[in-house]
Amino acid sequence: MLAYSIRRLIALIPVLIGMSLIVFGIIRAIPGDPALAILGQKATPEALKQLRHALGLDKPWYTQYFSFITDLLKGDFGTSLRTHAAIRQEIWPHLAATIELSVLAMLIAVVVGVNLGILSAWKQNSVIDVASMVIALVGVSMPVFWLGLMAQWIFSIKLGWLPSIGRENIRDPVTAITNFYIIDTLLAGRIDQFWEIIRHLILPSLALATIPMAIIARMTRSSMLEVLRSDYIRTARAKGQKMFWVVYKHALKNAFIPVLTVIGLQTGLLLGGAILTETIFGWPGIGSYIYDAIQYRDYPVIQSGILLVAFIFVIINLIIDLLYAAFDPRIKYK
Amino acid sequence: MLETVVKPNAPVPGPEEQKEKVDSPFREALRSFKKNKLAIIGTLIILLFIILALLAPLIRPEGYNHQLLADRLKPPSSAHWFGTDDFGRDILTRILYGARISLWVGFVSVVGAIVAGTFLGILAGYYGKTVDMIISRIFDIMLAFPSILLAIAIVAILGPSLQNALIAIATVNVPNFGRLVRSKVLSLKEEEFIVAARAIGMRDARILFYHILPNSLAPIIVQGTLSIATAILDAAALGFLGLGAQPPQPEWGRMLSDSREYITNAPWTVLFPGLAIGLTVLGFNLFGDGMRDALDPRMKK
Amino acid sequence: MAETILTVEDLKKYFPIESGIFKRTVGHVKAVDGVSFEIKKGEAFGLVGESGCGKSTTGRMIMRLIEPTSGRIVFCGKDLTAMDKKALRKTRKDIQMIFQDPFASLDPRYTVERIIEEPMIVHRLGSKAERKKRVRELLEVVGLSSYHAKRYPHQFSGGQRQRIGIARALAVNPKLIIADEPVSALDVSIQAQVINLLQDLQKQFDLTFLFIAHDLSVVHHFSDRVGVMYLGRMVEVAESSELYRNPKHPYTNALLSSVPIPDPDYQYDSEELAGDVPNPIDPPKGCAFHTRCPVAMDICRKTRPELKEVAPGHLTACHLYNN
Amino acid sequence: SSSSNGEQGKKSNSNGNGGNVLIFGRGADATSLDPAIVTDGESFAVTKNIYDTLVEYKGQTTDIEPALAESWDISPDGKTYTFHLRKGVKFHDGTDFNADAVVFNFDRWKNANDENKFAYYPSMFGGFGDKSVIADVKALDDYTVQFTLRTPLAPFLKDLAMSPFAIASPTAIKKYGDKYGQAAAVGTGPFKFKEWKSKDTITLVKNDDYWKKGEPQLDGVIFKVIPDNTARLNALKNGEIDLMDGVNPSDLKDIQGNKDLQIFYRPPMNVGYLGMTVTKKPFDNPLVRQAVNYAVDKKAIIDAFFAGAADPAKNPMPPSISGYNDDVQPYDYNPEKAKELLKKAGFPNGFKTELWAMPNPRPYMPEPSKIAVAIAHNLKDIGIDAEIKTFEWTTYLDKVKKGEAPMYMLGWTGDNGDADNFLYTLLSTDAIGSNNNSFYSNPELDKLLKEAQTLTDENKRNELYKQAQVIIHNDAPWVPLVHSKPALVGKSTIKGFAPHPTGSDRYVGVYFEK
Amino acid sequence: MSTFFYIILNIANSIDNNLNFLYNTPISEFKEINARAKKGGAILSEPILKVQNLKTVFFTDDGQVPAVDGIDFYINEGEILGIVGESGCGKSVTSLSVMGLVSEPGKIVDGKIHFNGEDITHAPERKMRTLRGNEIAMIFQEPMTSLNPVFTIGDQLTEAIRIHRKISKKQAKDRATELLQLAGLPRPKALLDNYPHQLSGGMRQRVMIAMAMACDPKVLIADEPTTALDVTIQKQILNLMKKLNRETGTAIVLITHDLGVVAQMCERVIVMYAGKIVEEGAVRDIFNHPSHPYTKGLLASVPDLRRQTSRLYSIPGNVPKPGSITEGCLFYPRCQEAMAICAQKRPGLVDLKNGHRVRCFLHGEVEEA
Ligand SMILES: Nc1ncnc2c1ncn2[C@@H]1O[C@H](COP(=O)(O)OP(=O)(O)OP(=O)(O)O)[C@@H](O)[C@H]1O
Ligand SMILES: Nc1ncnc2c1ncn2[C@@H]1O[C@H](COP(=O)(O)OP(=O)(O)OP(=O)(O)O)[C@@H](O)[C@H]1O
Ligand SMILES: [Mg+2]
Ligand SMILES: [Mg+2]
Repeated sequence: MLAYSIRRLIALIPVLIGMSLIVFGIIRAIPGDPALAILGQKATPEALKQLRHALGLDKPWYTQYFSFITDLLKGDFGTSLRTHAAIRQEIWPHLAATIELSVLAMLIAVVVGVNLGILSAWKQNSVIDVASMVIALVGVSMPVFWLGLMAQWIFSIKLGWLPSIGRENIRDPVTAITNFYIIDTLLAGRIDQFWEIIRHLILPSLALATIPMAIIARMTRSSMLEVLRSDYIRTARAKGQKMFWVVYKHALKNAFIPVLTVIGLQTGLLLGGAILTETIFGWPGIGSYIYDAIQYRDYPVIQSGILLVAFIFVIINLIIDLLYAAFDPRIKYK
Repeated sequence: MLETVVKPNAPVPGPEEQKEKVDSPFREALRSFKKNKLAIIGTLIILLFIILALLAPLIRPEGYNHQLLADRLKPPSSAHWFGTDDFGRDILTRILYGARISLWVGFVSVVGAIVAGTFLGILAGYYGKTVDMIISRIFDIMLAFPSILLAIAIVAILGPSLQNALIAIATVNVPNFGRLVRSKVLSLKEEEFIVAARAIGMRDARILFYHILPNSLAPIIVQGTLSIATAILDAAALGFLGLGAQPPQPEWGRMLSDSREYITNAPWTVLFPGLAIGLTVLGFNLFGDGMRDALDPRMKK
Repeated sequence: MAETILTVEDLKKYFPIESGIFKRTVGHVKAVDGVSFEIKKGEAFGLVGESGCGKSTTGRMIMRLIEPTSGRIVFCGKDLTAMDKKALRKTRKDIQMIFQDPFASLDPRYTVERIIEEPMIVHRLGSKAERKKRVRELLEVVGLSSYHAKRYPHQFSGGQRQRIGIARALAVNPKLIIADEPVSALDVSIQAQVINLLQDLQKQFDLTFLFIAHDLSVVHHFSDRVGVMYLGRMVEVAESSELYRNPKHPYTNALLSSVPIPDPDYQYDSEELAGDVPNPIDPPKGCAFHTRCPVAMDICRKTRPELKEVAPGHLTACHLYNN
Repeated sequence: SSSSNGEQGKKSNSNGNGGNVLIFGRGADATSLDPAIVTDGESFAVTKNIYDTLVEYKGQTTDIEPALAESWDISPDGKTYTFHLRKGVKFHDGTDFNADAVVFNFDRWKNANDENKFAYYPSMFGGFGDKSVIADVKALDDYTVQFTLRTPLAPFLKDLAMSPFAIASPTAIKKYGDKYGQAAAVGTGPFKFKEWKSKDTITLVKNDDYWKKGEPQLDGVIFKVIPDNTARLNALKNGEIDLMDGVNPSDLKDIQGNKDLQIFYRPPMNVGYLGMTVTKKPFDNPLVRQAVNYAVDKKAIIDAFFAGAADPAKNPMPPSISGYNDDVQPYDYNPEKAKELLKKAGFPNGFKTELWAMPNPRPYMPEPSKIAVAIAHNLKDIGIDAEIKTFEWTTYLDKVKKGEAPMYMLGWTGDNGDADNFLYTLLSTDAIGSNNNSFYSNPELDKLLKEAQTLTDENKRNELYKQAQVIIHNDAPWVPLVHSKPALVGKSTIKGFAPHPTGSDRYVGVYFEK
Repeated sequence: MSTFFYIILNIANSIDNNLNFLYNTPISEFKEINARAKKGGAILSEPILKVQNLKTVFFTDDGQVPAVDGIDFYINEGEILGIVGESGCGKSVTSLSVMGLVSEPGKIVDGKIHFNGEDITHAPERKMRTLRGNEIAMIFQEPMTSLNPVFTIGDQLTEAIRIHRKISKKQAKDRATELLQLAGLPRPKALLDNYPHQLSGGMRQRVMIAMAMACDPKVLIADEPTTALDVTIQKQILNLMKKLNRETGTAIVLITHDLGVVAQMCERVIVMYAGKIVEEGAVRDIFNHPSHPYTKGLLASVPDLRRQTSRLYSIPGNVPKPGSITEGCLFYPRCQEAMAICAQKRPGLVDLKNGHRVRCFLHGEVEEA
């Protein structure tokens, strides 16, 4: 399995190189001048020229690409054109923020979605089934940003139950250690702060969880229906097993395999696709970080950011593949 | 040329063979689709929006950009069922015209993605080897990018406009269809009726176009309708970020982002475009689900 | 007897087992491992054996739907293995196939008429009207009515579909028909109909059959000669009645005694074969059957027996008959 | 929201942070805390509180008052400035502020010859090294610095008050090298830099040793990034922040009725305009340009999209700047007249064109695309069919600067409160290619503007600028739209806060009412 | 010896059936009779499983499908009963009905199922659970898919045991090993940790049998247990089942479409056609004197290895879907001996002798009730 993982990782190299080329190409194709973005409206033509030179933007693209790649191989993401800060240091808190949010969202989506799907399949055509599938359908149909806005409006503006933006109480900032604030507050032994972090997480993670939850619920249901029709379920029932265990033990472990794929895909989508939610909830995540960088044509940041997200996505898929083996003994990775 | 067959065997009369309706698989699917209540609701929703979109100029001849700043942000009333926006424009009118945009974007981008995806998918699936390797890797790469970021990047390259948003959405969707078609081609290649076709002595091209493609159609259509739903959402998201349709075009996502500042003062400006998106998307989702149930034999008994 | 229409010589098919992302070949499934036989014109040659022993692979190799790893297939004097694609397509007119699964072997999107017509279109036979006429005739020949022509496969029962498959095979007037388990998926009462139909057609059109089945009684009934396969190899070939009366190979013997006889008074040979069919990836050395053979000898574990004539027209690959 | 306040108060006490920290919500993060190298307002908004400049703007004006320099002498030829520095001032790192520090800072900028780093220095002082107006900066003694200029520079003192010319600790700059501005920011200002969470918060804490006695009264300032205007206002309403900029004009009415909140208007030192590229047909015709001027209903636009927080513009510079010509008669909203002019110009049926709109809000124009829609609607009334086009901000700037847009919306925020910073910078022939995006060129105007640059007599300068404004009015390369008074909203307990026209505010004198 | 015993038992039961006495007897009386019988030491006992007029209907979108249309049968302790019939005639639905496992949209609409004297037709799920796998076990046609692919053999076996027996995991494991051994599987201990996919079809079917035998059921329903297997493996499995039947006395309902298997295994057989029993009786009677034209045709259409016939008999037409024929005898359209009445009326079961019953007007004009 380890050997398999290593081989998979090696096989990733061409994909990553391809990706880096595409990212690089796309970025250079985007019109707009980073120098202008940095210097802004008041820039003089000389200043722009000089800045371009200083940033190495006047070099041929392959030279730029080569130095980008060699730096990357050395584990160096380069420095932001705009802030001159090392991207490696700058990017982590954003990534951590998004990961924290996405993981929680995914957790909600999986727990709720899977159970909803199971219930629907188990009680097929019942009121529960119809209700949860309608919920799931509405869930995938509503624009996230709209849901986010509405949730914000209701729960934090109208009702004032939850904070509307950000990761933490600004007045009582968390001392970042890992940048996962849930962990950091616990490390610091600040239970009050921990709850504050949770309170901040609730709305955005719920908004973010809606779509994957709905998709997972639907996937679980259809996969579950198929499994519940299978011979081995009949066998399990013929043994005299309780329906609950038939469903949650025998059926679920089988039905979960296709759901796993969806979970992997959705997690990847969450990581990169959280931009809208991040904008609405003022979440300092990787999505808004990259989006910002696109606006400022901060090439190194865009390149590294997108590649990093894509890399994580690929890694998640690898993990999912390995998880298959855990769920399905027929799959053997050697 | 053909030698005439002589002695016919005694036909085997079956009891059910007298007067059974001759149903093509398509008709059968239609029949089972018609029985699906949710799917019918979905169809009705879509039809409603299509009709409204078509009739918009008749219903509201004054057009979607009829401004009356004096009438800004009026709540829903008998004159303006959905209220007015910050230009004093009737929101209902804009939603009606907006339906044209959303439906158009959804449909065209998906058709584009299907055409490109099918072409690449067939290349990859049927020719295999290196072609497959290259195409599949490209799909992998495209799928590894967060699609919204990819779409944003494409729009950034081409410039924000409805047409470019459409191209971006289509591009992002290509690998989905490509993969679907590829896997379908691969699995069909192993099907016995394809083997039978080869055994007859059929050429590859004929097998591809007469047998493999028609049999891949059902999942493509299903995926297609469902993709229209997501395409509409994507277009709205791009519009929301200001990367899609440009004002004063009444694109729903753009309407949302343009009025989100009024959410506290004039919630109707946000509520209705959001509902319009949700409802249309819901319609396509219901419709697509119905199609899946009707067309996908796995869901049948 | 009649001339030989098909000769198969030392046919082999090793499927590579690929593993990992780099698709390295880590081994081979020796699906067919040196099979030779010949079929005479007008004859029905039966091929039996347990699941996975390589019957279908053999059949498909003869149609070159699967490329043989090695060996020769001579059909009507022409070497099929050496043919290019174009010539091969032409020859396929003369060799047709009937498949096991009547549900999977018909394209669900086309009407029966179109399905039967298609081979004629492909081989550019007749005008449109002629083809339509012939489709109707063929339908009658296989015992369906011409009003069935406009229907779709899913509207037929298994037996009827199998008839459609047969009509399709007949459409181009083939010389040889490879029937890969044509009746295994059918109900008992329907099975008899199809077997009878095939027998009638054989007489009527002077067809030659390669009849593949795992049901010994069906093969026995249908075929003039029978070949018994075990793990990719031919272990015995003989005339049908000879094989039943006088089986030479212990495997054939076991096979025969395992077939349930619809007679409550029949006394079974209580001996049963031990164990399962070995894995074709890693077949036993020597005689592939020695692991289950009740009379295995030392030599069986070491040397692979050749297929030899032990009585007139009766070949077997067993060390028992070596001297 | 009062309950959540109390709650937060409790919690912050437990953190030892004090309830006396002001949290400022804004739309974007700073790029660096080294003011010399940045150009963006968000960075200056922070550095303004970390650093001091030699001289400072007084109150809400652009008049000058002493800061790190207690007093100064100007030679009669206007070429030598001698500054007497404040004694006993220390940088936040404990090192002394003295003449050497000033010289070090100026030398750093002057001799860098690297516009990548120091953008404002060359643009305000004409270039680096020998090209610079500043010939020499030297320390006469520990607390006296002398500047020698090559030519007189009328707005020199105003320039020195600009944020980029703040004095930073030489020790810290040497110590941190390239990382200065990210890892550290050491000035003499009222607040000390504590922590920066990128794209999130910048935390400043009180400088207990600040030279202005009794200041600052706040224990700290936190700059919090909340990109979305609505979200930011929500945060304010929820008590998560205390003060914010970037208010949607539409929210102002609501805020006015909210007892807990107060609105601060930033005095305008900007102009938002609709530019026409005069090299492009049909805008090469002054009649067309005038027609467009008559067509736009500024008042309606201000009412609808500024909630009144803007003044209609008739000149390219705001009235608060000396030299403003109030006698210029504005082009009133008059579609009939506009149509007439169009007819005269040979376009009785109007024409088709493009109207480019900025993609994101700018201080001088909070909702550019909506204003574009309104303007397009106005233009439609006189027969001009303008399609609205948008690009991303950098692309937009790039293309507009290249003269690709027939009509475009843009604006300008003054840097130092001088008329030159508007008229010359935006409309002189020299500025074509940089900020004269209309490619407007009038030799007569150029002559006036050039001359004004060298005059030290305020009245004479103003006279020239007034003439210039008339010329511009008649040639009408723009439709000057508005001078916006961007609104800031804060808790009503905030006292002593007066937003500055430059856009960077100091939290000196600011306190929370108990 | 045992065969003799069974024959006696059969005859005794047949007599009872003919008297049509037991069917109409309430359970309480039943028990009494039973008690009486025991007291008297007679071998006459009630059948362990008895199905009366069972009717299971599928309420599909295309209308009602009476998959099982009023069938009666019984099985005595230690007996092997064969049920033959072609695909779709309702064999599986019958067995599932007995297990209480008919899935949506199917429903038992009529009839009674007695197990061990108790009416379990509409017993609550809780009650059924205590029977399933414990008193009545079942194995299915497809050894490839009937085991849960993601759990080990050991898991699945011990689960089957521990559902009904309160024993430790360790004990359950020992019992599982024992069961595998009983099923004739090599290396039973190692096998426990294997997953189904690591076993061949024959081995899996043995595991299924072992699982079914886990709690010493009184009745084992085997639904086409060897259809998917090769003949040589089929022989192994059939022999195994016969052995278990002899050793443990478990009654077996053997469902199959293979007449050969019935002939080899069973004492009594039921022939089903389109949801109904068309003929029932001792195997010998039926094979030697088939009375229903369908049974006759069926027997004639199987090629017999022992003789080379030139042509097989074939029943024309197709097996109808249950419910598709609404009038007359279900077999009428294919029947070569059909009479006028056959087209109009539904035949009922006619008793011949020795419990041999047939649903055909040729043997008496008994109409269906
Ligand atoms: N495409 C393939 N790739 C790898 N192995 C294959 C392939 N096709 C067949 N095999 C293997 O070759 C062997 C022979 O297969 P084949 O289908 O010829 O058997 P068969 O005798 O027809 O069996 P059955 O009675 O089940 O149809 C089997 O072990 C099978 O797993
Ligand atoms: N879930 C269901 N919905 C509708 N009809 C069903 C369902 N299950 C079974 N049937 C119908 O019930 C009839 C009897 O089915 P059953 O499975 O009992 O047949 P069988 O005799 O076991 O056949 P086979 O030999 O193919 O297993 C069939 O005609 C089938 O169409
Ligand atoms: Mg086969
Ligand atoms: Mg069955």
